[in-house]
Amino acid sequence: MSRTTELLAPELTPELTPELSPIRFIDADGELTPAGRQHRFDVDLARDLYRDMVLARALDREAVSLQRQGELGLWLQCEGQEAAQVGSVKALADRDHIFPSYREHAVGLVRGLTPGELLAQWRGVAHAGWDPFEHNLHFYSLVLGTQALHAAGYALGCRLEGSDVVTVAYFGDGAASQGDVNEAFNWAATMELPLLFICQNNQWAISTPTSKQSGTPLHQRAAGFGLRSWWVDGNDALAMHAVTREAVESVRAGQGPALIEAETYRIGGHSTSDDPKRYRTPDELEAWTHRDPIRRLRRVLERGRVDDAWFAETDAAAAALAVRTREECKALAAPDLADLFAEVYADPHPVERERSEYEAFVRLVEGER
Amino acid sequence: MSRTTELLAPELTPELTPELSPIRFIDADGELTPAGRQHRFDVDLARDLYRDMVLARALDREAVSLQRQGELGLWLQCEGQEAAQVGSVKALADRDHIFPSYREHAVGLVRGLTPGELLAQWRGVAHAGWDPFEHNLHFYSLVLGTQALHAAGYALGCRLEGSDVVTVAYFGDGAASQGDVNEAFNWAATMELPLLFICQNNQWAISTPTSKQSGTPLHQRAAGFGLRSWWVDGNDALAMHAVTREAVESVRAGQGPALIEAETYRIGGHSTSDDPKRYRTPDELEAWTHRDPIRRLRRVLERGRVDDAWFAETDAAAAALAVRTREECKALAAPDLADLFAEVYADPHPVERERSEYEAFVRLVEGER
Amino acid sequence: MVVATLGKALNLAMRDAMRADDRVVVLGEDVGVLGGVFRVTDGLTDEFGPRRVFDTPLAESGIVGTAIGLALRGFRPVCEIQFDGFVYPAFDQIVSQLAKMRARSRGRVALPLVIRIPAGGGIGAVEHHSESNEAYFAHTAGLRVVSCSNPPDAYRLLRSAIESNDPVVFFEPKRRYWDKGEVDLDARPAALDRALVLRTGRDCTLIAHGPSVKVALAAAEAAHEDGVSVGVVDLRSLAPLDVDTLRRCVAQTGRAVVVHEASTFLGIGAEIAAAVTEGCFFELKAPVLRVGGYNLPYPPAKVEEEFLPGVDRVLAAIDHSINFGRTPVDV
Amino acid sequence: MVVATLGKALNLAMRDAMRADDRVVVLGEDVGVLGGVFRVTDGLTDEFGPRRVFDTPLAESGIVGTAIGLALRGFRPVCEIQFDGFVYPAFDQIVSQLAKMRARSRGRVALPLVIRIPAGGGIGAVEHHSESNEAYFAHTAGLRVVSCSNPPDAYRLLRSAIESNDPVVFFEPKRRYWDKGEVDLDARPAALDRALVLRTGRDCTLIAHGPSVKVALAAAEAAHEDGVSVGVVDLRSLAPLDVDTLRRCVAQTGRAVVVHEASTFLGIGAEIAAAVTEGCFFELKAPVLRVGGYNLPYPPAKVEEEFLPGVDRVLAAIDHSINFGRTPVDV
Ligand SMILES: Cc1ncc(C[n+]2csc(CCOP(=O)(O)OP(=O)(O)O)c2C)c(N)n1
Ligand SMILES: Cc1ncc(C[n+]2csc(CCOP(=O)(O)OP(=O)(O)O)c2C)c(N)n1
Ligand SMILES: [Mg+2]
Ligand SMILES: [Mg+2]
Repeated sequence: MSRTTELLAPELTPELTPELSPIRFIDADGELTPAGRQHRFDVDLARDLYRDMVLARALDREAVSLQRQGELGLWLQCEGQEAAQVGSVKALADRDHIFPSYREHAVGLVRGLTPGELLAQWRGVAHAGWDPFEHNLHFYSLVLGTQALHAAGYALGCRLEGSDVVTVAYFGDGAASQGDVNEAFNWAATMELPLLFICQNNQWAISTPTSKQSGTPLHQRAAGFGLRSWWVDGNDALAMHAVTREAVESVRAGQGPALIEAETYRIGGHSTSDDPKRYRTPDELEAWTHRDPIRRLRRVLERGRVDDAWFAETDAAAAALAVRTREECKALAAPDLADLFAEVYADPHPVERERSEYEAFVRLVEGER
Repeated sequence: MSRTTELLAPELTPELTPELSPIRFIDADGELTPAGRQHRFDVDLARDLYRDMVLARALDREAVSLQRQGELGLWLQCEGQEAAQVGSVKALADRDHIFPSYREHAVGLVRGLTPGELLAQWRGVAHAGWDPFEHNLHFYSLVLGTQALHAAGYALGCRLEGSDVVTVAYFGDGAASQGDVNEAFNWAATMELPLLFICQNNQWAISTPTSKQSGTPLHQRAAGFGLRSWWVDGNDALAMHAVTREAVESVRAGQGPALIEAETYRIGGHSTSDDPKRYRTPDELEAWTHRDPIRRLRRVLERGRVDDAWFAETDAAAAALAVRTREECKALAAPDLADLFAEVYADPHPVERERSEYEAFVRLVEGER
Repeated sequence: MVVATLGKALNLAMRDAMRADDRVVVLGEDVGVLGGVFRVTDGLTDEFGPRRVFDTPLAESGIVGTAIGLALRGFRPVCEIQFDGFVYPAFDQIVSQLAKMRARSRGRVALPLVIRIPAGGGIGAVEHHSESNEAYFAHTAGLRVVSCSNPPDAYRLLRSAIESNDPVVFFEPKRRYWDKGEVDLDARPAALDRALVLRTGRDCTLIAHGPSVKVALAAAEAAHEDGVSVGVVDLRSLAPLDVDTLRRCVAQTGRAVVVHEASTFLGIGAEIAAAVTEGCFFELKAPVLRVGGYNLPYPPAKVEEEFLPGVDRVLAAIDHSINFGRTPVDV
Repeated sequence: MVVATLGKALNLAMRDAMRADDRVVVLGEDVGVLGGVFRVTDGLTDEFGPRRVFDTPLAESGIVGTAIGLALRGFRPVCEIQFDGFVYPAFDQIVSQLAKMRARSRGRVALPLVIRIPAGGGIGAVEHHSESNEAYFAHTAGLRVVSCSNPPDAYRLLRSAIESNDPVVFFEPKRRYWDKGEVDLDARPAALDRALVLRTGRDCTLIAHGPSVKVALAAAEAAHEDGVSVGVVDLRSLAPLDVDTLRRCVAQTGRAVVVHEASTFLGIGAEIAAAVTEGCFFELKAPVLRVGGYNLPYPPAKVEEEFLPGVDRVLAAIDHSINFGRTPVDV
């Protein structure tokens, strides 16, 4: 074959982005990179991003301790991913409609969810804590990847209406392996939907590392589908915000669907039931802790002469949110099963008769007691 | 944003293979292209390819007339795709295990299936006409794309055994939209499976053109997943064979999974129940008829001084195959439903009791007659 | 009043629903220019254009998943699944998302979405094209499951399904697509949870749906000629079941035979037998019997007639029911 | 004899099966180093290495689809689905491919493949983590469906499932994973189609499987204290059903109550009621009653105890059965 090897070399080989590194505005020591300096630095924006990240972390940590104390059944921490979430959601217009996965607590907070709304399903009092239309934020989808197709359909609906709303779907590096997510990539590209995919590649899907999850970085795969793709340092709030702004406005302008792969890290376990020590090394954790998105942005702000008073005030707000989180959590009461019978169908349905059977049974048992 | 546009331009945009055209050895007039000349021309191979294509077409056309005469319930024609099928399968080793879709009649013929085996399921006497292990050829998969994952698992099994068998999965441009196919791409790339995907892009999925099916050519998407990808003129048997040989041997050599996208065309309807006039133009059909794979290779052979006697002999063999096809078709008898009860489970199962119920009922009814 | 085939009646139902409400959109594989492989969406593209009737990429999970997104945006999507055997890739979206979304939202979110499925056997098709998989959906809380058996009912039921604010899995008896009947385009919408008594009888009640209704009616007629009076109920709604009507009918005859093409093991007949027996325990003179497909994967076309419940098997079951406990007839 | 939890018993069954046959491989999400989210595959990687125990990409259709390919190559794959609610993406591969392959090949091809599913509720989990979806699989011809309820049986049934040459969907009662029991590692494999009579009774027969068996036993004990003699049958095999054993037991008591966590509408209890009634029509003193999840999507954890069939509801049903036709008790 040798004679023909050159001639018949594959058109395409996986090496699409050889040595590129993700877009980064803030380096590990909190210095602005050349790219960061080139991009207009907006201290007010930086402050807002910082504040929301600090608030998100406070809520997240309080939720963990609430779980430890038995007030929540489960909690999936977003610690470490605050820049990827806050940086992206703050670059969207309020009318842009978001389909999150299940770890986007910072996104929810920025979109105005109360701590109680965010905690309800983890306390086991509801399956979904908020009204998806009130904040243009759909519920969490726990079945991985399913929301990517809902987002495609929603985006299609917006286009049919001629609306300029951009639909945004968040998902993880693991979910990206699901057929649904790949079908959504294809529908978006084929139908040129006003849809922005944001993948938080936090390096792990429970105990499965990205090396066992995909053969190429997701932004490369997405480009193959026909999505304009960005690769960003997801622990850099300024870069996340700038790239998301760029991407979402280009989608709105009709340049077609896009994807952002944000390199980040899940600092905690997969959930409060997970023990990450079983599958990852202290060194790895250590290395990523150095890239903490909050510390990095704080350095920038300090250099930007934001004074201690402001930081103190921000920390106070965070402490207050933690208190509020605890209060609202404890106030979340279980529903009455009897009420659920009427909430399955919109039109009349005989299952509502089961409600009376259930209530009769409850009376029977209570009668015996 | 303008200042930052350049800076924040997406890393990756879909234009991966700007103006490339598929690998082609024979041009429309049957002249060898530069690439074709550069590649050693093997007249014996060319003759074999030609012969098998002619045989396949004879069987295919006979099957259509058998269907028109009510001898088959349905037939899915492969006319026009003979080069993509014969050219690829003849480049494989006999031990390489194939998972076809449902239109790979030429592949089956080359692998030694009898016309009767090929026709059985279309006559409605069986769901699968042959023993998949006898010819290293799995049955047809009618649920689109499912076989891609079976192929991934089979390839994984071969790798676990340390065998040098390459697994090959055929599928179409429409099936490529199924989640299963994309999951298979990802598994193959991630696990570096000895797996070769061959997509016959015949431009249509029933009435749906590739423009409504995918946002980019499949070989570009596949590269994004991490598959080494080739793009070939699927109506050019010599190019199909050379590229497949190159691809399968590189997979065997451990260079990782690969994909070949073969540009071809379905000359007939999707099936004998389809009326393609409802969705495609005569001009399009006309244009593709000009690229007929058999005519193109015949020109090359004629220039290669293959004499009329040989062509006559080949046509005679084809005519004989047609006759045999008709005979074997008519000889295909329906099974006895009673026998099927014992074929669902390997271990004893009460469904076998239903067999006696069924037989009792048959006796009852016959008794009444 | 127009005379139309069942397939045409469904086509008219979509046409009229789209005229009545411009949030209704039709999507699926080959539903556009081709009009669907059974031509049930024929002409809709001409009248409503490619923005309201569109061909999708070849992916059923994608079809239902995006339809859910369209419904969340306020549309009323009608999805076509090309054949019964191809709905399974969408099963996760149907069971985990479509069925549960309203309950998940505690009633805040409605998903008015119809999934049309040409189902059942009898047309000599290859594998995966003759499945009767209604039980999977009927067992799923949150869905409504409808099965139509004749042209006028097909029109009314599909109109109602599209008007419903609940997700509806709508089964179409593909081998009856060509049956003709008088369709009243002005008939008021049919209730989605009511069975229809097509024939009253004294000795036994046949309960069937979709393609099997015709078989049941033929069996009842044949029994009548042998002096046995048999009633026939067309279920129409498989979830919920119209248990009241079923119990009322069976209480009168004391005997019931359920007929459907699906395998009997955990087929809809199992629920009917259990529910009817609970309600008519003292009235029943024999157990509720089931005539359905055997518990095998659907067989090759050449033997499907033996596999499917036909008039003879139904008659044998009626016989068995009437003689139950007396002569040991084995069916 | 070792004392082990149900989870550990399953772990030992896989270990011993892998020792006995090196074609057995284990695959799934996080089954390797982590040992599965319930640790049921804990330690298998250490003993058998990453070539026989491997983590897969996050795709259930991929897990089952590739396992089918592995089985075609001669392996005996044991797949873990992480939670009941995540099996649906694999439904097409299970129903259209896994279940039908052998019949499709007219018996030429066997697919010895086990799909393990931690199922059922009661652990306070979030949505999709408490489903009882056995009926979908039991209705599917070509599959065997097994449900284990206690440690020794879990060991024997999983060994048998792995040894079977048929595809087996194997349900594990996740809330019983931590129940302890004496496990006999030398016990001969259990038959995959036999129910087990755990307790005999004169007045009523309770029929349950998986997590509900413990509930049934507790109810039987409570009834016993009230002077009512209640038997308990553990189904173990949901498809096929051991109808002979069920009919034999019910014929003796004349009364039966089926208990399972799945919604009753078309749940396994429907088939049991229909089949048992057909076989025990004259012996039955009351209709077969069903106690199960209500016909709702599984509710939030805080109310799951009210949703799940508990001892009180089972006792009320026994009562209802015994007084059937007399006092109108409503359950
Ligand atoms: C369809 C499906 N399969 C399996 C699971 C169980 N599961 C929950 S989270 C998770 C890992 C997800 O990883 P990734 O997508 O990277 O998101 P991350 O948790 O890292 O944010 C798995 C396997 C699920 N929720 N849905
Ligand atoms: C999962 C699934 N959905 C739908 C179908 C119905 N169907 C049969 S062939 C076909 C088109 C397939 O097109 P393609 O994959 O390009 O193969 P081709 O027919 O062109 O060879 C469709 C939609 C199917 N067989 N399987
Ligand atoms: Mg992750
Ligand atoms: Mg095609």
